[in-house]
Amino acid sequence: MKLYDLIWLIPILPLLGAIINGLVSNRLGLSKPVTNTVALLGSGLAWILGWAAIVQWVLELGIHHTHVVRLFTWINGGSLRILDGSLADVNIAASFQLDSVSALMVAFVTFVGFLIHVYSVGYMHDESDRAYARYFSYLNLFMFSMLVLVLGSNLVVLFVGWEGVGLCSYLLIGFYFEKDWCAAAGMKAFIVNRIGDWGFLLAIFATFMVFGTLEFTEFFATAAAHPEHYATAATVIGLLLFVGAIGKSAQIPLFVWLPDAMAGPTPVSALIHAATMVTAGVYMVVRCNVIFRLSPTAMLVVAIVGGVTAIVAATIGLVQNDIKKVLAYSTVSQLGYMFLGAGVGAFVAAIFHVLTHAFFKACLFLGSGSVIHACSGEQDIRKMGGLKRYMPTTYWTFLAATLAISGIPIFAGFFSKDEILAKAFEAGAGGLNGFGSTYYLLWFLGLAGAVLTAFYMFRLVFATFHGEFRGGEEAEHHLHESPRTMTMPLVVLGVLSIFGGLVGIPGHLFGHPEWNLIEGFLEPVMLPIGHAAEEAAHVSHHAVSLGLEWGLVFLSVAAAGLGIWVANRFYMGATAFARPQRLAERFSLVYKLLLNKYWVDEIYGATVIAGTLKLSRLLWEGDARVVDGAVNGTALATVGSSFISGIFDLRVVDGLVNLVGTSYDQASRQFRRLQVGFTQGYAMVMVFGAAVLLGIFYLAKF
Amino acid sequence: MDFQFGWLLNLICYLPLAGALLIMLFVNKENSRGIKTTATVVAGLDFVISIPLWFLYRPDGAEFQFASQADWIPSVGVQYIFGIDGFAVLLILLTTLLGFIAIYSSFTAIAERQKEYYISLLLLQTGMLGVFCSLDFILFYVFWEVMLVPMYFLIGVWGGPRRLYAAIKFFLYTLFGSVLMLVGILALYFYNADGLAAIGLKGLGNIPTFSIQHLYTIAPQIPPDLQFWVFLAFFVGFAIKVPMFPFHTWLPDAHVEAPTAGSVILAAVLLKMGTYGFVRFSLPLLPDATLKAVGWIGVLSIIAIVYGALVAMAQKDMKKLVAYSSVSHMGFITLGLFALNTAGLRGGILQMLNHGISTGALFLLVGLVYERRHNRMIAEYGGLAKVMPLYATFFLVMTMSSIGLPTLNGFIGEFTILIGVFNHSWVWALFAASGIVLGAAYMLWLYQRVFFGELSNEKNKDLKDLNLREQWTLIPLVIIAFWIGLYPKPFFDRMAPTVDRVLARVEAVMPESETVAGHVAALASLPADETAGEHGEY
Amino acid sequence: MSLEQFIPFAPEIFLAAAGFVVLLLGTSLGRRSVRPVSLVGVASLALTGALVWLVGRPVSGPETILGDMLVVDALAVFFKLLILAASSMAIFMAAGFLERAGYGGGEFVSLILFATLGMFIMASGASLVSLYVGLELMALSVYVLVGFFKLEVKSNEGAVKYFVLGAASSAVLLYGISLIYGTLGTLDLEAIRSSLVSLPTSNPMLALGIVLVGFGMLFKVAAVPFHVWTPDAYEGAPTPVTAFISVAPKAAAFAMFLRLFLGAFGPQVDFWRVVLWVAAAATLIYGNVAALTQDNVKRMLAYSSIAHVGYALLGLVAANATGAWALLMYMLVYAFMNLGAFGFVILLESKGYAGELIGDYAGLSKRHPAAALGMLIFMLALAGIPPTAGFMGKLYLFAAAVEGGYIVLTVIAVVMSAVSLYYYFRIVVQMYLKDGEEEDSAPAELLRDRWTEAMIAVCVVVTLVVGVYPAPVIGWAKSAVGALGLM
Amino acid sequence: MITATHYVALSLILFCLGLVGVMVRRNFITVLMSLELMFNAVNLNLIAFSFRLGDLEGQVLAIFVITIAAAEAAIGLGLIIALVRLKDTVALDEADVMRS
Repeated sequence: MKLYDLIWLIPILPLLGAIINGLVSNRLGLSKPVTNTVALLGSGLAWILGWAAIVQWVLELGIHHTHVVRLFTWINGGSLRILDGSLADVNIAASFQLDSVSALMVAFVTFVGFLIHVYSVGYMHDESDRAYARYFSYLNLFMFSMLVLVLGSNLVVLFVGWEGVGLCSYLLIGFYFEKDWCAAAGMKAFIVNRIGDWGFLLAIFATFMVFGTLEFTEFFATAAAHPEHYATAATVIGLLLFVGAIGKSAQIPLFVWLPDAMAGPTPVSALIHAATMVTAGVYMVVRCNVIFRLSPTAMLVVAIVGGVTAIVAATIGLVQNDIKKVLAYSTVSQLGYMFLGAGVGAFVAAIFHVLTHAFFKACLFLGSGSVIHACSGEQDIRKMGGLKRYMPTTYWTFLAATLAISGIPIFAGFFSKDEILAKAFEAGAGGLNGFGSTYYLLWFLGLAGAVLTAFYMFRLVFATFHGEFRGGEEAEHHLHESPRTMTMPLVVLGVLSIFGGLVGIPGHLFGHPEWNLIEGFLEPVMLPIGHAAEEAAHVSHHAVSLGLEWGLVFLSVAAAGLGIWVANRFYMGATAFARPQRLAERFSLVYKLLLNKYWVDEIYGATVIAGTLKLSRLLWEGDARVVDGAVNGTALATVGSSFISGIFDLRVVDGLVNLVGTSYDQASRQFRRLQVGFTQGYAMVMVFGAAVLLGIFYLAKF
Repeated sequence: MDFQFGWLLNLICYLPLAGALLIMLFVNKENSRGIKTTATVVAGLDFVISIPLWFLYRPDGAEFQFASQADWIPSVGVQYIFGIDGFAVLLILLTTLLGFIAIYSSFTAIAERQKEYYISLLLLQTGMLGVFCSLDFILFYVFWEVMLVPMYFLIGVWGGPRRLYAAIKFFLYTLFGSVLMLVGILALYFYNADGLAAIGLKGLGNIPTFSIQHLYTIAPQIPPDLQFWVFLAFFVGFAIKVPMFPFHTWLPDAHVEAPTAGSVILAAVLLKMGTYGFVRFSLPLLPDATLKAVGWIGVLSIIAIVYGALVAMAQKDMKKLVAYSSVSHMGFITLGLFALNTAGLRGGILQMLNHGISTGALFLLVGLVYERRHNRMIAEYGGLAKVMPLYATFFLVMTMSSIGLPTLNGFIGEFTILIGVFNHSWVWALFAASGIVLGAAYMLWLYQRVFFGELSNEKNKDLKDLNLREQWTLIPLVIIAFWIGLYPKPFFDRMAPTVDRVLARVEAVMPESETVAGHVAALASLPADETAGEHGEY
Repeated sequence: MSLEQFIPFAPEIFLAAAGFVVLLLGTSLGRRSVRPVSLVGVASLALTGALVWLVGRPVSGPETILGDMLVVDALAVFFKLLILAASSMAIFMAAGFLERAGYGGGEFVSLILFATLGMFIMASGASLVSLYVGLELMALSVYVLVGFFKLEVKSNEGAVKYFVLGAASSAVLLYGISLIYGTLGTLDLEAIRSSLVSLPTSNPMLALGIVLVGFGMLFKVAAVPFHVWTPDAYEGAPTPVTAFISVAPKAAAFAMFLRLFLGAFGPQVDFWRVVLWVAAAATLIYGNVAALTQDNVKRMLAYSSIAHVGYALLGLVAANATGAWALLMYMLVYAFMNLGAFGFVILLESKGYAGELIGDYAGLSKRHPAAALGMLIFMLALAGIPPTAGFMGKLYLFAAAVEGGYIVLTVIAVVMSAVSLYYYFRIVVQMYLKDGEEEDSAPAELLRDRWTEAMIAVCVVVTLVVGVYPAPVIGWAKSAVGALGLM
Repeated sequence: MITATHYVALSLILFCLGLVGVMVRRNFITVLMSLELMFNAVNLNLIAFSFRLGDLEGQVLAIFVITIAAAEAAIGLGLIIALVRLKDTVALDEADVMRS
């Protein structure tokens, strides 16, 4: 019995947990211990099985072997004639595949997921039994969907997970559904994601139309074999896929849902809206790197969107006061970095950053959760401060994670982010696909973003943990370190945010490329493509000299340092908060702009949402008026007016129907008038009619 | 035709009629328990005996199975021909199941004139089953119209305040369509025989018959202009039933006024008859006209998808909202059917079942809360998830299935339709897919307004959650929703032969330029010749 | 001149005798005569039927008697039996009604018998002379029947109008006959047919003759624009009479129509068809549309009967075999469903003239479910909804029109039949959807009258049976039209 | 020399006179007379034709018409009496109870 043949079991285990908790515990309201045992078993077993399977796969098959487990034919939609004129069967299989990238994802998703389950046990303990069960069944369901997403061996199975995680995030954001804004946030998340899915679906269809298959291994091979031939198709598919990624990974212009998503319980924010789900977009782009690499345009678009999002989100993060909001925007910004990486061809770096980001961002969120827990629900950093004294564990882990995200050497974030920036610079220097200058600009944006990141993160740390507590007397009494179930995951993640980056040491700087484990591990994912291959090689190894690369390293470190220094000047010591205050007053406009997130939400509300609703009301009123008009027998008038008002809708059609009705009525009355009741009147009618008939007859005949 | 088990089909079709007569003659109208039990038992039995069809049908067998044939009006070649293919098997199972659920669900909903009520429901079921079984045009037409009468009474007698208007509107609307269809049928009939004298249309001189199978064989010989007119006649009939975009205005009224069970049947089965007609008659009998009409019908369907969704969004009445959502969903179905490729047709047919299940269930759910509060206004509700968690769960599942969430039935249908449509014309797919976004928007908004938020309204504070009977009306639907979502293959396998035959009949007259490949060459600006050239390499 | 040549004429002779007997019987019995006299009348009609059957069966192919005045063929047999059925049902339905109104039965029944005799002659006339005589015999009897309630203003008024217009129209008919006689020099249908085969159609006098005869017939069947007498005559006449005249004379008139236009004038079909086309279209549209807003059920049924004439005319316009037998079948079907519907009007017509207004049917389904169901079946049948005979009847008329290629006319017809549903269902709405508590409705009580109920039952059965299994009727009708020698 | 054509022309005139009479005269009795005029116009026609054709059928029909016309007149008068009884008038305008 080979474990790597059981990979389908990895998602199933948490699913079972979800079903049990959802149907049994929730209905019967079983006690919390029972519930969380089930949930932890679900995710824990998945973790163990996942890692075991991966190890066995690596040892027995090797990372170069993509292991596909085909369960059964799921959708057999018959055969279609695809672009090249041949017939292709729409046979979507329910099948999973284990290769390096999915292995990596499974490894950390199960692990982080389990940790967060553990954390939740403590964090949710004062919910009612039923709510508790509901929470854990959702959480397990999420694990299931996420694992399906990363394990799926074709676009459709991936899409199943893709939508599944969307559903779970909807349910978990709206977990406190009595609160209107929570429910609203959930809905927002789902619908915005749907816009992305629209693109994703079309991408799937286009893929099938071009390649006649949706299995990754198959169409990647085909595409890689004929790069020139599929260039245009790749652009279309790539861009459509990226639309999906934009939605799921909260990039401009669809990033608005993520900050609101913080309405959910904090562990959820950590798991779904930081560590795993939101990175699904990145995973998908990396997974489909072949397609993207075939299309310079797609690459460029990805890079630009990523770079711009990175900087924009960072700027918003500067001035937010809600601890979770800050983290949310930093997540958006970090995701931007990942896409930037993907866009410059550093797919490995992108995944690497996904990994490290999962560690430190989860740690940060859980830390913030622990803080909020301590401050009895308070989320405004202006009402915190000095928590270091009360909750040391939280503080140290939070600090570690912060250093990691700011890109301080040795810490996890440093390696991944630095690699992305380096690759971006190389892309500029090497004039990747002839867009050199653009890539330079993007690199610079990334660098600037690094400064900002370091700044707002340390602003957070200083404001929260240093200085004096600003939350008032009685709040101060409640301050306490969180229970072990919460701190333990914090510690684990803190440690990981320190050392997790070591899997990706930029070995070539020391002349030892093999040191970069992750590069080597993910190398099979990057199928060699005819021309693109040597071009990429050329870029990475000749465009930039070793010295210059070292320079870049120091530059980014310096950037981080600068950010920290400024934060220190602003938010530490006696004059804390004074300077930023003054700045805010001097550049009040800029300040407002950032504070209100560039009014993006407002703009959308005024244009897209309002527009849709208005249109729908307009159409509906049309429909309604017609129907009422029919009731009152005023269809004629309705039809007339409908032409004038020029709103196209059923008035015309239904109106005509009713017009016929009314006109019958009218005609009928006319006829009645004809029946005057005088015999002679009748006689005349007859004679007249007879004359008409005769006339017709003679016209017809003579 | 395969005549094995022909008796079974007849039994299934006429059992409800027998039940209706039984109640009419032998059950006292005061004896409400007797009436209910009789009706429920009969409907349940009907479902049970229809299950064997699922197993006995052999996809590799004859086109029509469980057949039975007899002379009805020999002097004019009207025959009594029953027989079904996989497609009809699915619809019949859907009908018997929902017929049962409809009856089972109205125990408490219907208080007065129960006798007539259950009689009407049973008669309606016989009518619907007959439509799916008939293979003779006249027989088909008879059932097609018979079914209108009980539906008229269901709406008109047990309906809401504006029931008179809604009922007669439903009846007249559909009748107008079907009488025109009748003219089309007659034209075909005489073309097959001696032709139409005065307009100088020579017939084929075959033995006069209304047998659909025979008419299939002459389809390619029907001259295009005749095809055009007949197609038009059929189209009006079917499009009104579906209902397609310009003809949909009877639907919201009928749905809103009808009692719950009525709406369920209406949405789940009656609407399917339009699409059934397209697949069974328009496509295979009038291939040439079909090919010419594809463009228009596609556009109408897309309008229906978007328009229906937008109007649904503006509704304040839950039932109206669901009704308009049907318009949108049926748009998907017609679009799929007229993509004229395997995936499109298969998806369209599967979506017929899905819509039946999801929308049927949604109407049931709305009915359940209406029964408690006698109010369907969305504004009246909010926070129901707190008092009726179970209800909320069922509603959530069905919402998800209706907005096409993977692992639920809706997704399979929409996906298969859209992949087919995309293959036919990527522009269509582009617009049609937007229906998925809008669908999510209005359904989730509804869900949020009804179930989330404060439990503000006093009247809702002590609503009872679903009782066991109510749960059991929904559980079968939920199970099937998941079944289709997770393992639709059996369904596809059963409909496959039908789809292939229909397509074969259409493509028989399809010039090469018209085939799918021609349509899609536009995609990704990939010149067809280049692909042809490259094709050799791999 | 031997006696046995009168044998085929036996039914008519017997009927005439029966008429006189009933008349005497009635006068001797006076007021209490209704039921016995009715029984005698129906019995004699039954006997006549038997005779018709006996003399009609052995006939192989048409056999002419009395110097080619009459012909006994399958067509005649069909219509005679149909007319007999209608007459007997009318008598049965009338009995209770007359009793309530306090009239004796003698005159009434004998008048119906004489009318029947006239219709017999119409059905089997082989010469314009006999046809005309039969027509007048029928017409004169019916004038009196319409005005039978001497003391009812409405009844009298209806009779007056019907009489004046009817007489004028038969004068027109006669004038046409005279012109035909002038051009062709014969009144014998066979001779006319054979001479028309050769004759060029461009003779204006002949044309005028044919058209004027057509007008006369259109008046008798009450087609637009010669329908104007119908609503008043139907409303004014005692309801059983209305039931009778809306069925039997129509059938007879169509029999004559067939003999004249498909038989005698058959060879010149393209020559007169346009007139009937226009008349048919006008009748369909006018009849149905005018019926929409009638609140008096008898009037509504009057207009509906006009509309049904429109459908029947489709068969003549098509002028093919299908059209002919479809017309026969339709006449049969129409007889039963219309008599059935009138049966309920009779039963509801209790206190004064209640039961004539649509509101009187409010909530009938609650008080008398069975009656409501019966009425529903007739309304469905009249609207042509399956599985009732009405559908089958219409179906083949439409079929005939399509076969003839008159698509436009067919479309008009089918659309109008959809419209017709609306006014028939106004009654259904009252019966089922209103519960009689609304203020706008004054529900009338349904009287019990065994005979009428029995007749209604018969009508229900026929309507349903023919609707579900029309094959025998169609077979019969087909064989009947063989006599016309159509293609 | 008077030919059949003259008779036909005359009968046509008479017939039209009768028709117009029926249409315009309000007095029932006059209308009755107009009807008789129409019938007799027809008779004139028939006899003229049968004279020209040298065929008796026309005259036979004419005899029938005369008899029937008599019967018609009888019924007409009967109706008139009834009308007079009910409304004591012979004017057709009075018959106007029923107007839809």
